[in-house]
Amino acid sequence: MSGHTSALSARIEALLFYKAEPVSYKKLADLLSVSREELLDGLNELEKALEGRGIQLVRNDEEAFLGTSAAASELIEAIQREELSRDLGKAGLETLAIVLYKGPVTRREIDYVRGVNSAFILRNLLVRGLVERVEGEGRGYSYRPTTDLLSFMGIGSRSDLPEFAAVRAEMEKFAASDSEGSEGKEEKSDDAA
Amino acid sequence: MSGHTSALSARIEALLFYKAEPVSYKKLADLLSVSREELLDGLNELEKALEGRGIQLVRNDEEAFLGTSAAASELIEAIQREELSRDLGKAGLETLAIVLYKGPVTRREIDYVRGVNSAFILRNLLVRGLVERVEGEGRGYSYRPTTDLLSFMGIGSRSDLPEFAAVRAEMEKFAASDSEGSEGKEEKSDDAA
Amino acid sequence: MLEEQYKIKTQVFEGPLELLLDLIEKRKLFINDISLSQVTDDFLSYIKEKENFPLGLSANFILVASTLLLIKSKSLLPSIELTEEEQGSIDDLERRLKELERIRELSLHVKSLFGKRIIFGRLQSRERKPVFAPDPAMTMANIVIAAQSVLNSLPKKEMKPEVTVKKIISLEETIDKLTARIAKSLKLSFRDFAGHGTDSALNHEKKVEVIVSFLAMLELAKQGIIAVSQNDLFDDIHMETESIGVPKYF
Repeated sequence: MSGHTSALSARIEALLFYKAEPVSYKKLADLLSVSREELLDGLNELEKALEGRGIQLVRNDEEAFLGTSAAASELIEAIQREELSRDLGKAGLETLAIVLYKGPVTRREIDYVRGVNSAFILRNLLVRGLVERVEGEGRGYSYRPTTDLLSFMGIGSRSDLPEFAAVRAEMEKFAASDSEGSEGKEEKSDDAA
Repeated sequence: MSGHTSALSARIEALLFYKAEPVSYKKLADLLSVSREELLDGLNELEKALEGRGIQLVRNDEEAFLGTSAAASELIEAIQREELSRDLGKAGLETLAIVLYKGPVTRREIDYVRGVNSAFILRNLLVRGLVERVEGEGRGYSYRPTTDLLSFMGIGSRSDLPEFAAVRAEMEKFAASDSEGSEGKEEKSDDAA
Repeated sequence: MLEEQYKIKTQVFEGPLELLLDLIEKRKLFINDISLSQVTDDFLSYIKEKENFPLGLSANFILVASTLLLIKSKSLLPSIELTEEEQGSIDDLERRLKELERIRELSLHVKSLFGKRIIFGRLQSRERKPVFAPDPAMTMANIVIAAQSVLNSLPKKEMKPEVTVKKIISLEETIDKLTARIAKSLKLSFRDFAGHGTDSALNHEKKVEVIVSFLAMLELAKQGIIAVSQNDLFDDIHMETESIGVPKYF
């Protein structure tokens, strides 16, 4: 079952799922190399296939979008509350500390300094408005603390952080030892919008 | 059809869709107010419901994740901007094979099989998010494959690995015939991870 | 702590098992004592060429080398009785090689799947605006603790193997020493040469010396410089010159 032989509705589903935002019919038809008519048929088919499922197709005259089903709305609200109130935990605090002391810092650098992958922790910190993404120098994004975070912690300037220079220097020294290419999944990664 | 009357599999689907990251079975069961057994049934049901669709379920021993179907990989790869590193090297491949087929497995066991200290290669795989550490039974950590690793290999679970069942059977036979333990004769692996 | 040196090994070295398996596979042999004795020489010459192993690894090589020499000497001198422990280490080596061989086969499956048909997660939705949601645990004190914990778990320079390595005399050196002493005395007890008595339990460095000496001895034996004979089952191995300079093969 290659990408080309699977049903059009399944391919539309994969695309909309991945993009996680409304996509115009024109763009969909281009990406899937089908005509507008074929696309609309495919969308109808997908709509039917999704009946009774946890996700649904939302569309207007020009765009399509995949969202959670109306039936699940209570559940989703509960998840949102949980996400925002959950304890950051040791991993969350460590990641936050790296962003505070070393930011702006790339995900790759955070991963390397922590010795584990930080993709999902960073996602949570972003959703909670604790860190924000800025365009980095090269490809990819860097992360830095939000002003909300700084004022919550009563930090006027980052040099207010205890031993700021020393800790930052040590993190930088280590991050610099990352030999190019020895690591995997790069920045500009799955959380690139 | 309210959130409470819709099928459990649909509610799991909505939740995983919304979270867009691996969610532990424990958290899923909590959020959905079901037992672990009910949850596992629901996951199996969801897996079946998704057959032939554009999205698919990926699971390891403790987490579930929703991603685009492997059949749609070409389509998505063409539009994604992430730099994917496919380079693993021989040591990386062997270590992943051990973790995939034998995991959860301690670093000692990995060192023993490979006959060489695996601290460096393991750290690299951790940073890439391909393996993760879990608290082992005794002291020390065990390593297991992440859902990211399974996703990267285009499989929904370890049991989809070629020869998986045969290898597990071999291992059990081997363990039974070797009850006095090869552990004792191990190489020294005292270097810090 | 700030002065700590960080050093991560950036190169991945093959271990002794990997090397052995390479050698066996290169000759398309099955793993058993016959194939192991056939590749022993290759293994030893590899060790001799590679002087600069990363610290700690050489000990592993020497240990495997000593097991190989047991196998090899048994094949040279079938009369040698192996102790239970020696036989155990031979069996153990064979078993580990077979397991590694299996893992290598399996790693080909990993290779053939990895990155070929990727299952992608959703991109992070732009539809969702961040909501500032602090955690009360975000205090200055906790952030400092977290930063310290990050710094403390950075991999440190590995220190200890240096001690091990100092104790491992290079193969050449031992061969030289051995040759010189053989020239002086015709009959020489291997046990004397290794420099330990009959009584005491061997400590690690002695053990390594014994292994290295044994290794050198067999190297010489192989070259036909000396003949190896064992008078008695539990006695020393005696070495004597046959006729120096004239190669003699077993």
